[in-house]
Amino acid sequence: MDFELSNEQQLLKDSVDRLIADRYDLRARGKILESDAGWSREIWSTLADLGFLGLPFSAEDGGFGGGPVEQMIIQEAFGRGLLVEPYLATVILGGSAITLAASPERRVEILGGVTEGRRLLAFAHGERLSRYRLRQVAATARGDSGDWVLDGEKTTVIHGGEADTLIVSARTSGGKDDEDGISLFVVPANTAGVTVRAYPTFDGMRGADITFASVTLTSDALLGEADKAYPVIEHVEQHGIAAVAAESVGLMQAALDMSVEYLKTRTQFGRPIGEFQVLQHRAADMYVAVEEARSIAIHAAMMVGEADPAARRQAMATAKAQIGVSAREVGQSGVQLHGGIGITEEYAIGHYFKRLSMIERQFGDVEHHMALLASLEGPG
Amino acid sequence: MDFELSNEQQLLKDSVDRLIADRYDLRARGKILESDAGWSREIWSTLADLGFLGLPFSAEDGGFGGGPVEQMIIQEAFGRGLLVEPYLATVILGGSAITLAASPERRVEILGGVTEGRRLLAFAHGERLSRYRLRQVAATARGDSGDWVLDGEKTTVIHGGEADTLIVSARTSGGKDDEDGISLFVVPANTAGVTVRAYPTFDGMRGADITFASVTLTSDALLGEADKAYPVIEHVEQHGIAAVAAESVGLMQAALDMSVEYLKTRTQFGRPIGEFQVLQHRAADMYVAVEEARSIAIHAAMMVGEADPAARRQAMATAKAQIGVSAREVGQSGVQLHGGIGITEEYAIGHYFKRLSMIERQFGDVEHHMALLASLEGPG
Amino acid sequence: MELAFSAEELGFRDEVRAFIAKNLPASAKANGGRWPHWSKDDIVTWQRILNKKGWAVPHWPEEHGGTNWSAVQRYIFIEELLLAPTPEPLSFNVNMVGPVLCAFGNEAQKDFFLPKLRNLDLWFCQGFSEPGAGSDLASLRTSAVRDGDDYIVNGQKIWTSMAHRADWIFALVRTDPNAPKRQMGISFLLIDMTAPGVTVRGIKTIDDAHHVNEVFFDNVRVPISNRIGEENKGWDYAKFLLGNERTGIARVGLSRERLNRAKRLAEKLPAFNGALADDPQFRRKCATIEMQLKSLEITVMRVLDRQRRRNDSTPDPATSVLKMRGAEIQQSTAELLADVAGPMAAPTDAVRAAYEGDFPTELEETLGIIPHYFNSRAATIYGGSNEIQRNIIAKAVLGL
Amino acid sequence: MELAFSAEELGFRDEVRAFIAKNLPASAKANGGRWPHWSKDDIVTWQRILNKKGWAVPHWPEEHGGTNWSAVQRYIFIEELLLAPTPEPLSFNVNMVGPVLCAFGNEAQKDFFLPKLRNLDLWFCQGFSEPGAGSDLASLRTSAVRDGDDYIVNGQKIWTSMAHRADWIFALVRTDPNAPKRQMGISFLLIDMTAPGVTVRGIKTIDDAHHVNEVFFDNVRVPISNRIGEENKGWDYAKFLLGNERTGIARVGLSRERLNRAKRLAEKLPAFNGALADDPQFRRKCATIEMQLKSLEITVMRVLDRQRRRNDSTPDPATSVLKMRGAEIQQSTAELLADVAGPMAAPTDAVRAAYEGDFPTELEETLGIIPHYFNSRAATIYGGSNEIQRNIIAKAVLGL
Repeated sequence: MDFELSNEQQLLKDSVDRLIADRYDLRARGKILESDAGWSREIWSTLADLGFLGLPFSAEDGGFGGGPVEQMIIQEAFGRGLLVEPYLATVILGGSAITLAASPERRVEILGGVTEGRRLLAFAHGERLSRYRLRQVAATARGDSGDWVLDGEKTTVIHGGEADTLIVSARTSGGKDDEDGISLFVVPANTAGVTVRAYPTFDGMRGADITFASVTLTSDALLGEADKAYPVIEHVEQHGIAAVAAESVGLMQAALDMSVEYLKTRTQFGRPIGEFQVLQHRAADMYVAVEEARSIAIHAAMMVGEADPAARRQAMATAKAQIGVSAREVGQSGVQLHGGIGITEEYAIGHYFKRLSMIERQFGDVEHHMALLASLEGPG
Repeated sequence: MDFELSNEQQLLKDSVDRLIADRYDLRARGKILESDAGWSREIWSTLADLGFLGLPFSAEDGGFGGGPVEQMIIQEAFGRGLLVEPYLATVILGGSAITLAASPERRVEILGGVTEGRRLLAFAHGERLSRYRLRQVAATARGDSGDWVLDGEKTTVIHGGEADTLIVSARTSGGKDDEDGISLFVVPANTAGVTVRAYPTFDGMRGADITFASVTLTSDALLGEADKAYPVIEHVEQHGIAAVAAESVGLMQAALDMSVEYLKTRTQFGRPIGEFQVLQHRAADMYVAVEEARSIAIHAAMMVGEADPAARRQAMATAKAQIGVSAREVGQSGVQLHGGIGITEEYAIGHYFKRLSMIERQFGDVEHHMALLASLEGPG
Repeated sequence: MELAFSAEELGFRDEVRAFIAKNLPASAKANGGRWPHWSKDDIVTWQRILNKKGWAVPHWPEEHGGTNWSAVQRYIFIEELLLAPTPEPLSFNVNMVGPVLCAFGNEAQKDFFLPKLRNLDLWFCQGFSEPGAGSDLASLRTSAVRDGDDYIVNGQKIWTSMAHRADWIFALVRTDPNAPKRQMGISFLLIDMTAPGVTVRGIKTIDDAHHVNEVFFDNVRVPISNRIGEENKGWDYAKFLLGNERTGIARVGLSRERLNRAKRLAEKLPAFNGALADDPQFRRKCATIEMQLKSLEITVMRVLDRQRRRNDSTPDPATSVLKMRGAEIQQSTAELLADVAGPMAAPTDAVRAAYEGDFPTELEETLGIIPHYFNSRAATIYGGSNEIQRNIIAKAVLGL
Repeated sequence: MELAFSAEELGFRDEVRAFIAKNLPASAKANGGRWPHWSKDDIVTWQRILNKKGWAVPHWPEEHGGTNWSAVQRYIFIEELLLAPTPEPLSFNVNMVGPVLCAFGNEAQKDFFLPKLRNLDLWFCQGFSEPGAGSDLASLRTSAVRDGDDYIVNGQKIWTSMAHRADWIFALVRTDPNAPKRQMGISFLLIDMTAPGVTVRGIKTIDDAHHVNEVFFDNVRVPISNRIGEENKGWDYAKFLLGNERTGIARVGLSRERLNRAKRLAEKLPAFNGALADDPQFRRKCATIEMQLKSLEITVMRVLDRQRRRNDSTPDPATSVLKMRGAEIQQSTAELLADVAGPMAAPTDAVRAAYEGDFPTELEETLGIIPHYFNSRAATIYGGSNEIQRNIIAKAVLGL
């Protein structure tokens, strides 16, 4: 065990930190949000140029073979900058689905495109009534003489409106709550019968509701084995957990820093409010929450590649639960310490609070993961 | 609705407050605890003289017909004084069991004796493996040509070693976890086959483990209807809840008062520690917890006589849960505000903390009552 | 001591409930089911219905339209409104400036304003907070300088809720900058929002909505006749205002209404296993909130009862408990709702446009939930933050 | 960055575990299952076993018996001891006065004391707190006045854990009452508890036990040669002591051991429905504590790793997080156990007498639980209360 960054890792960190510091302050981000697209192709090209879009993919898939620590470094910086580009959707979720389930040719084709910034992916799995239950899939795909016919609806698909390539889960057998019988399909967004309704979400990101009405797909649309996609879906979500865990650490550290700064400068009753002991202690509790989140994000990075699904499941559930607890503590306290301005759009803290609140609700919330952990036999 | 005390209630309050103030300070109590019996017959006589021992019983049963408000007034003062005499066991638990289930003749006989201070009762229901589950009764009573033969063990019976008359639950039919099939018996403590092992408990009260080995009882030992004692047992425990709720209010108010006093007098870093804002806020949170407890103790008093068992069950579970939450908050904070001396026997706060901690574990803890509430259909 | 609601009180509750059921307009009823709840029109219409019934200002003196209800009746009334839910009588009018006018206004002021306040013919807003004076209200700097029969007002207010809907503002202004204490030298003025020099700038909040504003005064002429009470005594009137009529401050009915909504929604959604409504942890959270609300409700009644017997117009510091716990429980219920909605809470209102008029009604249920959660964070900040409430308890109640 | 335990580290853990399994005496093993855990004999015997193995003082310099283990190894070692559980190496000797002697003692002091500290031939206790100086340690008043080759010590210490078992005490005393700052003018003395004028008075605590004491010094003669380091520099050595070796401060293994105990006990007991071990709320509480412990454990390693690279003997303020969260989680596990035991936790130890030698072994399981819970409240008070730890974080880490 060794927590020191290697020279290469330090270089990567410097590079992404510089990008955020130079080109992604709250003003620049505000302009990006106001643009028609709501995100920046220019930034996206830069991410490609810096090698960030191909970071987690192996060299034979066209990527750069970065490991979990490298990924953590990047995501933390993205959190600090409140980056709104579709990195999570494309590189983490879409990318890991392809990495985990696609044939070598498919991997090269799709991930190569992602790495170069040409392709945008989205992972269309959640449905209106599924909430966090991964196995609850009502969309169907029916085999039809070698082809597949896809029907159903996916909701709040992260950056679903931006993607050219959708990875869609559908039930090919079994009941709507079975783990078995779910399959994944690669669906070009412009396929006939696909309707995408895209909209902004409260964290500055974007979502989409996507309907599939008798969408006909050829047999090679199937990603991996038919009926056996559940473990892939679970693992994709776990990659999502590791990514948002690291992102959260960046968000929380920034929220803490700006709250402490505010305590030092804002005066009330004739002195900086940071002299009030209850506010000092609240800031201290925020610090503790950030440290706990940082530790568990490291754990998540360490365990997201774990081969044993049971050990991985426990670790990722632990991580997401802790991140949720910390996110709520840090987000709410940050707003409270700022007082009235904390809930305005003009101040940064509210934006961090909003993104943290959204992350709480992505890939399962505290209660979901606590229920999962409570259902497991503890490590005793 | 009217929260003002009537003149009679105010007189009662003055009388019990005076008793505690004059004769039950921590020193006097310490002496009582050091005595062989661990409680005071002299105080008990005074309680009889003042009419407190017959307070809740009706005039035809030999009592004084006091209502729930009167009971609350008494119990709150007992809490403030940390009274260790067997009032809860005899008057509240034993008394309500007799009131609820005994024939008129039995009531006059037993409750008259209680009122005059001649008789001490105990309610022997809990067993080693029953924890808070009221229906879990393993002790058995077998009908034997008109008599009953009682076998089994009851544990941590409150003041079980002091009582001359035990009210004992036993299974007369059904499995060990059935509500049906439980009966109550009135058992003189000196009956052959009854072994009482009495000991002090951490709150200055006393408990006993009592074994029954082929104890033969005549048919008139049966209290109420055979097999149908469960609703009586539940109601007796609810009377216990109302009583300890009011007692807790007295305990908590005293704990708050002495903590605030300590904050005003103890100096560290050159000033009274009550000037530190975090300690002020912690005291404020204690105050809120006491107020919530006081409110819910009123609710418990209001509802303990409610005829509808479902409404009563919900109210008493709500009350005991809130009392538990407040007790923990107030007890723990009181100790923390006192620092090191808070955990010594020499200071009062520790004794209040201990009694509050025991009350948390009597008649069901927070989790038990929360589980009960969560199992009910909410009031919507 | 009599602990249960009396038969008369229960009868009164039924009467209020029946009145609401019969008279609440359909539009207000429908808007009560989404966030942000009501249009200006909903609020005005409902207050006029209540005024016609004689229920617009129950706690005012009878000669000005009050009902002479007991504290318990007033509590029952406001909680039934929150629970239904209906729009609330506009607090600025009925709980804030109205009672101040009743107590300290002159006859001309009373005659002119009180009927209009009751009937919501004039919508008031509150000009207390300033950029440098949040929790530290007494450090306010907006100035009013005499010029003939007028004051000339200059300065800025902030966090002015609903200023963009308001016709008038009641404001604290500094009339004597040289007063020996900061609480002295403040006056209480009523200012017409249409007067030249008044500018309102909306502040967008993180719930993507427009509730609060900055209000700028640039040489605004305010007739001296619009000052309430004496010059330089405004702090006393403000204290009276802040301590007055805390019947609804705990907002028990509002929290109950949200809790019920969360339970209804949970019936349709899954948890880790089974329906969310059957999830042990969800049920336990609901039971915890119900327990807290029961304790709070009885505490409210105890405080009201004590106020009745106290016969003292200074604020009871025990009301700080009601504000503080009420706000915390409101936040819990907003969190609970947001937790229930889960990922469905993410879309902004712009999602409607994406559906091009074909927006499914089921999606309405979760649409306002997360902004509502965001906005709920203000509950422990405005009107005296929870830190301030704890300071008050520590000092005024515990003597620390 | 390398995030997983290495194969060597895992191998080391197995080695420690195997050593404990093989060498922990039967009596210590049995006493580990009840409270209060160990007799003096258990503690001494086990420390001598460790000393023979060369593991009594892993973090000391190698020339004085240290092992030169990495921070991770030291962490693994202490956590395995706590988890087993075994008696811990006596902290006063090995974590407190020992390292101070290694760093600041003269050769004669080192030669005399260090071997005896390692082997627990001498049992030390700590004389820092005084009645008027709890959290405010620097206001201590016990005086030491020179008289020839001796100091004459007068004053009183309090909260002196295990003074009634101790042979020696290390104490802070005031040697210069006129120093310009309270932290100056303090010296660090080693005092023989058998010296004339030393009196120990036990303080009974609410767990009905005797852990802590008052220690009185009445004209006690202490040779100047028993002073560590320079006169009037004692505060520096005390700071070094308090900041030194925080490897075990979070006590993760201890909390894990309690959690495991609670789970085992829960299997035998009922909840509202079914076995307590299957109760959703109980399981969730366990899962929450496990989550907190996992976060804390990694935080410990990060702090240790940073200390390694920091190469600085001043305390890392981040260790305040470990102390504070460690104490909170210890209290949670003590609460959990007490909650599991329920009414069975009520009897005092006198219950044994009531059974007249016939005490059922099953009752042993719950007997010490509630005093242990009471005692756990001290975890957020001693060694720098949680309020002090938060002050440190706010000031030293956040710069407030």
